[in-house]
Amino acid sequence: MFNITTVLTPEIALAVLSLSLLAIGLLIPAGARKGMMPLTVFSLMGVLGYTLYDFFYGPEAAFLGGLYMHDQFAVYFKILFLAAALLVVLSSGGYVQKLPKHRGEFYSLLLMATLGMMLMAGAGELITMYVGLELMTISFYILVAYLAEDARSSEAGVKYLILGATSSAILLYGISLIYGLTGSTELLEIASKLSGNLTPASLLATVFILAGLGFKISLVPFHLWSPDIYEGAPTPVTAFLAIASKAAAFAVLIRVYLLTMNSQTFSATGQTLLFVLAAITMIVGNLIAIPQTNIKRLLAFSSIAQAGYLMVGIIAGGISGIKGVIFYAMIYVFANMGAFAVATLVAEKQGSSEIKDLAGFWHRSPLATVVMTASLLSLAGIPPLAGFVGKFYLFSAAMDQGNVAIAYIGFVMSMISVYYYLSVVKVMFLAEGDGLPEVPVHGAMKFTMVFTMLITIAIGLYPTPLAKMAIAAAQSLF
Amino acid sequence: MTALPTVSSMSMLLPFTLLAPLAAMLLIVFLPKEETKTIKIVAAMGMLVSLVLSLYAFLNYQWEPGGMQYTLTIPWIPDLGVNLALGVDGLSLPMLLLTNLIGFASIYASWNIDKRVKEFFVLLLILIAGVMGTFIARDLFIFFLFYEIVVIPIYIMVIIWGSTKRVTKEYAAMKLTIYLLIGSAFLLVGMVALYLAAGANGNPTFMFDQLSARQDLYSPAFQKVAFALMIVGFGSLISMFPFHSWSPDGYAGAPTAVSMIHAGVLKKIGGYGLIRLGIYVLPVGASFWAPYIATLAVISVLYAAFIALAQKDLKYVVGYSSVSHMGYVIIAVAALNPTAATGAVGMMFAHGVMAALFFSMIGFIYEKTHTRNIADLGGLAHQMPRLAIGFMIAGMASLGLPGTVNFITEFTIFMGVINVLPVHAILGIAGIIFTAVYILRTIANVLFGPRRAEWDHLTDIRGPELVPLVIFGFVIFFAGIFPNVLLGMIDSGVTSSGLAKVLETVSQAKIGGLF
Amino acid sequence: MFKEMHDLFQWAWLIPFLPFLSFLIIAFVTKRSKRLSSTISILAILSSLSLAVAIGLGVIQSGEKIVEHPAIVNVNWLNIVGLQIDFGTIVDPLSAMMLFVVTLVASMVQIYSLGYMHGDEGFSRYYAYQSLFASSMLGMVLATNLLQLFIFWELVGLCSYLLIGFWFFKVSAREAAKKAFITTRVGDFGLLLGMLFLYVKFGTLDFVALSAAMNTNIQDVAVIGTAGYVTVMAFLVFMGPVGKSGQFPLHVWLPDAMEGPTPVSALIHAATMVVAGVYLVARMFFLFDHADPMALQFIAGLGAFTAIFAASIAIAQDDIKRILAYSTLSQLGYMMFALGVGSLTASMFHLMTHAFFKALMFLGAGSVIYAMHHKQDIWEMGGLWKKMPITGTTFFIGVLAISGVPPFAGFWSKDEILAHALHNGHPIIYGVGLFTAFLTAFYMSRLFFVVFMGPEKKENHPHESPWSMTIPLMILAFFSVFGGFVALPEHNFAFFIHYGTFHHEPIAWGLAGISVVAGLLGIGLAYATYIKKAISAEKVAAQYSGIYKLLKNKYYVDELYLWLIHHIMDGLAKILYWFDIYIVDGVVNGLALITRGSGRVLRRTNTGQLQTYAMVFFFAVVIIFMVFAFGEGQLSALNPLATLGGVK
Amino acid sequence: MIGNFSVGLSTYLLVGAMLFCIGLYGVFAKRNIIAVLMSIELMLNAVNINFIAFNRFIWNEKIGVNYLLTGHVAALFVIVVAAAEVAVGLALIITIYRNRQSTDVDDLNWLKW
Amino acid sequence: MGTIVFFIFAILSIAAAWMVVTSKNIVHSALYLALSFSGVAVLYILMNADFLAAVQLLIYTAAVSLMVIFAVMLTLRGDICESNTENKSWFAGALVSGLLFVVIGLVVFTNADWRVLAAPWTSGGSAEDFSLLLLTRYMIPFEAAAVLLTVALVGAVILAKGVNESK
Repeated sequence: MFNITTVLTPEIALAVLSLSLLAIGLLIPAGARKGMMPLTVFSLMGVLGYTLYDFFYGPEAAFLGGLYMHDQFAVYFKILFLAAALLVVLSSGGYVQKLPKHRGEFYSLLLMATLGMMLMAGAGELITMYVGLELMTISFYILVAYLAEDARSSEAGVKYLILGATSSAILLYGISLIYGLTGSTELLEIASKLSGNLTPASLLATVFILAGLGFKISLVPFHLWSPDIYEGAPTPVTAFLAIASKAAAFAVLIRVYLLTMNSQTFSATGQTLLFVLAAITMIVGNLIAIPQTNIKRLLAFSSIAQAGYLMVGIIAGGISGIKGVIFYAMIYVFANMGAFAVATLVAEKQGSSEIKDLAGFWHRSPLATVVMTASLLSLAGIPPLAGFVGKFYLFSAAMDQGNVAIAYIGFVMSMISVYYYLSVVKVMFLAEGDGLPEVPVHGAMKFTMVFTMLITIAIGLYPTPLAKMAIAAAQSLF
Repeated sequence: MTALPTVSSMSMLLPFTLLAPLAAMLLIVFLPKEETKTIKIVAAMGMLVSLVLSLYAFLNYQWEPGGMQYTLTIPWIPDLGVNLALGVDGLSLPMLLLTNLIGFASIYASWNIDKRVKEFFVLLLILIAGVMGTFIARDLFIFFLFYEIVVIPIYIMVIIWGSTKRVTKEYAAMKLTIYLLIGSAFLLVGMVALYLAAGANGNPTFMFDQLSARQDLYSPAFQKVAFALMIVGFGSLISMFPFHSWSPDGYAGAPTAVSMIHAGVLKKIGGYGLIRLGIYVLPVGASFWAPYIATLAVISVLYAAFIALAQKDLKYVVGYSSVSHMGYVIIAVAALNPTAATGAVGMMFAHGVMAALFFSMIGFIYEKTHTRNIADLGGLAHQMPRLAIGFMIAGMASLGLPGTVNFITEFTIFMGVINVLPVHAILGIAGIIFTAVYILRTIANVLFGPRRAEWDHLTDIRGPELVPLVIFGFVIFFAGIFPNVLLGMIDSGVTSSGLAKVLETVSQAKIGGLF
Repeated sequence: MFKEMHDLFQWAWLIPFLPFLSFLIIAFVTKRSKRLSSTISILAILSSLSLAVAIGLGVIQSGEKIVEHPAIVNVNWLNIVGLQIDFGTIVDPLSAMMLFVVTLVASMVQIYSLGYMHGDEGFSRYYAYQSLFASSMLGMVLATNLLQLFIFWELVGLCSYLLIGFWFFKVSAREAAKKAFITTRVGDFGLLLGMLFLYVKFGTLDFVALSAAMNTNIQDVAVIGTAGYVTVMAFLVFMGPVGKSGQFPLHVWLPDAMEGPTPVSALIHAATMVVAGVYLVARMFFLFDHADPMALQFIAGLGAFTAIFAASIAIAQDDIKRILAYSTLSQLGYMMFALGVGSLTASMFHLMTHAFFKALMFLGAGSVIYAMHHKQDIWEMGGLWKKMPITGTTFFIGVLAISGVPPFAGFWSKDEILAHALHNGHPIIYGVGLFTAFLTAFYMSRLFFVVFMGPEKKENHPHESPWSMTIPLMILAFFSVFGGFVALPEHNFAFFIHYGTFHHEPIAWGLAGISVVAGLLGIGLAYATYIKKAISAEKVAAQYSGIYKLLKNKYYVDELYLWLIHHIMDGLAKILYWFDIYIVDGVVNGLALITRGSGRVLRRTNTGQLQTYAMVFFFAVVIIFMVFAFGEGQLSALNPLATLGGVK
Repeated sequence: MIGNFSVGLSTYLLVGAMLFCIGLYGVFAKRNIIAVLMSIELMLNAVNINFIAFNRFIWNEKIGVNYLLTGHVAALFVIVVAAAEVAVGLALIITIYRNRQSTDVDDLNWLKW
Repeated sequence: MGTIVFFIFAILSIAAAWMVVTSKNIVHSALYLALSFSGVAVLYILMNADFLAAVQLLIYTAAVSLMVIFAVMLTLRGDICESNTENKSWFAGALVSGLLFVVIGLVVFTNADWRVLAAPWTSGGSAEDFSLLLLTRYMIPFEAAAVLLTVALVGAVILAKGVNESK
């Protein structure tokens, strides 16, 4: 038997940390609040270290009667969220410093969102999952609208709130139907009860849940919110939203899909449908990204497309497919984080996120340019960067299941995506940035950039350790 | 693999060859960017090391046992079955040498670069190393990895140091990049399919020889589809009609060094891949598609030769000419016999040297006159006799003049092809007439004719600028006069790698020919 | 004795190698020093000449043995699966004769050039080219197999190209060089094909082996297919000589080639390179012999046609070098039809004599041009005999030789050709040949009379050329006078150079008389017209203005080709380029445009209206549900899409 | 207790569905953001009806106190979350009103395309 | 009796909901919302969920509605009678939501698979059981909900306070 607190240590630590940050914000006068960011960073590092230890050596268990899972899958995702949070915090130091107010609360809310994600990843039951999801989402509502004086930020917040609430309403409706059909909200039990025939009600429930989660992972046609919100939100928040929130939704989707949808007899049709959705997601995301002029919006569409790639792995299913998904989700963190770190830097120094404001970036900030290029190319799946291996896992898993068409679409679309990624690269390298300021990179930001790039390259060159982790995580699900 | 102990003791030769330019690159990264001279010298030193090592590999290669030598195998991604497997045989060694020759010369062809020197050489060295990697890889995954590595540096180099003529350099760069990447997307599908099919026995692998040994796992239908994907991928790389349209624009937009490397070696990855992967691993698919490829190849030859006639820009002439010449390589591949395969690899080598020389000379012309428009040039032999010699050598090699390596390789190709695909061969050989027409026209209009006063201020190429001319001129004639050094090596590769055996089995039904 | 001779013949490779060495030395070392360069080059070619003479004497001494068993040295050159090629030297009477002719003429020309090219900017370059040419030509002569021959064949083509375009600043020279290369390329295309087919069928390109293989396998359909195959190969191989030796319709380049320096014209475009085609046919004679008789008939017909065709053009030309060029064409036609009628001996004999007297006349013409400060129109000259006695005399010897006046060299060879034509049953060809002989005599005398006789032109201040130029003239004149005597039975030219079984034929003096008469008639007519003015050339020209114009414009062949090139080839090129840019590339750009365009259209779905988003969201939910609920069958029908491509 | 009546599960569900769709209509059609927020509350309420109705009418093999009240628990959490959402939502509306002087959904169109 | 009560309150809450979305006056809408919530609370009672009914009344009817009204007051401009109009695409919205209703309705009616009890349970489900459940089985979401509320609290303060007042 294990001690519940050891298993829940990361969650508890995060909750404590975020609440203490709030308290510090209240207790210490505004002028003296210097150490909030380092405190956050080091605490997160500690938690991350513990979680890593937990991944390899921790017990594997479902406790509270299967309501909360502590398997390697969950821990893997916790690592992912913590890493993402850590990187966002590191890269947002300067940005937050420029906020007029409520700087400490920013980190606090970020950590609360992370906590929500962890709950989502660990949830073995729909209510817990829902609460975790809402914890994350509500934190994000606030974070998205954090620039209270910026109308765009507020607009993004309102849009996100209304659409997010609507989508969680339909998710809840689906959960309620599932509950009605099975009498339970526990995934394992749902799976055993739903394994029979497809009924209209179970179908409706499935579609509703799919829509609710599809919203979070911005699956086309549930994606429409994401570009607007990504554009309007403060850049670090956009980063976190694009990386972690999506990954969390995927964690849930994998569990739900594996345990409910996949066990039904409608899997053939369902697979075809997911297949079509994934294909549309890849196509639409990549195509709309092409004419974008705002870097955040571009990355939004790019991340829509990435969701499509990830869906491919879910469709493929099996250990190899899931391994592909979670492997890709992890490298996606670093690739996207690199890009967003640069976007944050630009937003911080130039107050803009238009692509044209990256002009002459090569002269103004060579490091950031290199990082941006590497990150974008990793997103595009160009070797030797990590994205290539990730895509290889995903699509080879799909092809192994006979889904060759999706592989064609995926590979071709990812090459098309190079077009708009390179457009950004072109502006940075080619355009003359006359009159634009120098953009030096220092401290935590520099660390973030170098670190993400190194990880991106390292995983691309030697993916084995991460692949092993991903396999272990995937196996823990089956 | 029957690597002899004496040979495998040199397994670090290839990694060093590969790493030398990368080491130079790293060194350059840490040099201040004002030190342009030092940067150039470091780059040249790095390539020199690499060149010497590959020359050593070439000369020290044991023809007798043949097969892969200097092998090195390190398990790399165990769950995918990827090995960091390096090695060269008679097919890849000439290409490796070619890469280093062109790489080394391209440094000197870029000697006069004065804009963002540091970045230029960093990217150039990455590019060269990437190309080198594709040729020494024994593992499909590694092969593909290296191939895709080079795409992006090229893009950046074209947009920064390229030139805008008929089309803008941005357009040219993007077209080149996206075209090749989309081609490689199909290739990737084929590669994954192949990998999965070969891994059906539960032992996944990417090694070329093992993929080839698992013939029984590929159904004929599978082979056909997979080979079709290879054609799209490698065909667009080698600029086979109708996938060629990136190539003239791309070369025209690119800076000299990139044109040299791209036309000289990068393009050859397509042909090399078709042989190494297409024919070797998927012989049944290859024999199914061979007639179609051959037809497309012949169209490439004649079509591009004709279009080259209508060109006004020097680089376009050479661009289309390389499309045309690559047609011969593809015909040879489609002929599916050892002679033609030898000729194909030889032709790739020969064309590489020739194209690199051509592009370097055009680069100097452009650098000095700031125009590549044939009508604006003329009589350059007056002011720049040495450049004119280089240009002439390239032109003569291009039209397959005996004594140059291009002739004998073309001849080998024709020899291999004519028995199997006589009609294609005849049409292809007719291409040499048109090649002569456009090459001689170009030479006449650029080099000869009355002296033009506006070029009187030009200085002839000298010093470092002469390196490409010397190297390529020497190689062109040396290998042309002693072709066995090159073709014998390739021949040993064709026979010892098992390719000849594969070809024998697939082409048995085809012997008979026209008469 | 033979053993020693063989040792001598082993050194034959030095003959081409020495000039090649000189080429390398000049190109890389002594380029800057004109005197040194020319000295090296001349030394090299003289050494080659002496070696050639030695080998020639050796061949004569060896006698029958060398005729039956040529001295061959081979080294492996290329050895791969499906292609084994050797490089080597073959010494037999044929090659020995060619070696002598080539080295002699080349030496004369190089010495001559000392004077003629004096002061030229590219003097060293000129000698480098000359050396390279000599080396290539000699290499070709010594080739033991067809591929080796082809390689040197192309190299002499290259040298021809370089030397025609030697004064590359002249647009006309540059164009002529290009034309020469491309035109011969057309012929090479056939030769290359023929070579490939030969190798495919016989597995070798070695002359000896090939000949043996043909002799043994010619009846064996299983090995070489039908007899027509050999004929096809014969025709293909013959395409090469058509281009190289300026046979109709690929003759157009040769007159233009006169843009090169005159010594070059003498060496390359009169004496040596252009006869390479003839030499090739002679070497490959067994092929033509085994082919359908039609092949040889064709060669004979084409040769005869070219002979009379070119001769007729020569009548109406005004440029001294062009007249000589057409004369060369005509004589090449002679040699060709000699082969066609089956007389290898006569053809080779004529090749040799022609080399002497045509080189002589070209060099003489060069001397004239040198004296006239690069004027070439014969009507601007006149009465040069007095000012340039040596040139005039030697030139006159040349005229007599080419006109077939005994005992000059041309008489013997021309007579032998005509005799063989009639003897071997080609009366029409004989008639054409005879008429051509008449025309030849006429236009050559016309040239001579107009240039050297008649009144002097005041504006000219000619003077005799320097010794370096006149001595070669005299040497060549010597050979033009006495070169024909080798045909006399006691010298036994025919014994050494023949095809098939040798049987001695006496000289047919009757026929010889007829051709001498034809020649004299021609000279007489020219004398009457241009010296005595008994016949007004202008009046004749006016009367037959159509024909005159046709002749003057060389039957408009050039115009036809130009039209073809400019309208058909370039037109096609432009059309294809258009196609490439707008169709092939258009598809690519179109796809890119569609991609970008659809991106631009699709982005409008993001209206910014959150209620629209919500509506889309729920509508999609409903649709997905509907598809699931009602479209299950249809959706499953989509499943093949999932396995599109059938890879798995 | 009121107990003992004949209104079935479907009826409750229908009420829930109606409320849900009315709320949805409100989300689609109202211009005032506050009204939209209210409509969302209606939707969440509808879901709660579902949960409670199911809790009331269905059974589970594992009868026991742990499993009896799942629906109620869910409903409670939904209420909590909804309240939190409303709080944040209204604060957001105030922010946007401060920035734009408007609460009209149609005006929220700066971010598009 | 129960049936009648059910129908009265069901219709009441639905009608009130309808008025929420159709009323042109935002204040009216807010009041109707409270009414609708109350009606639903009664339905809860009908379904033996007394505790939840109380919660519903407290949180929704009281707190939420009150907050909404506050917000309305804070943001109201112009004519109050035109404060809550429909947008241009309301008809499409009606169609989509109608469609969804049809779908859900059809599913609800056609589905025979609800695990309906033979006889409704009457015991258990007290507030006591409920609280026990929350603190044991649903401990994690319960704690998370606490954090959630904190977040909402902090967030509402941060957002509503804005920047300007802080100076």
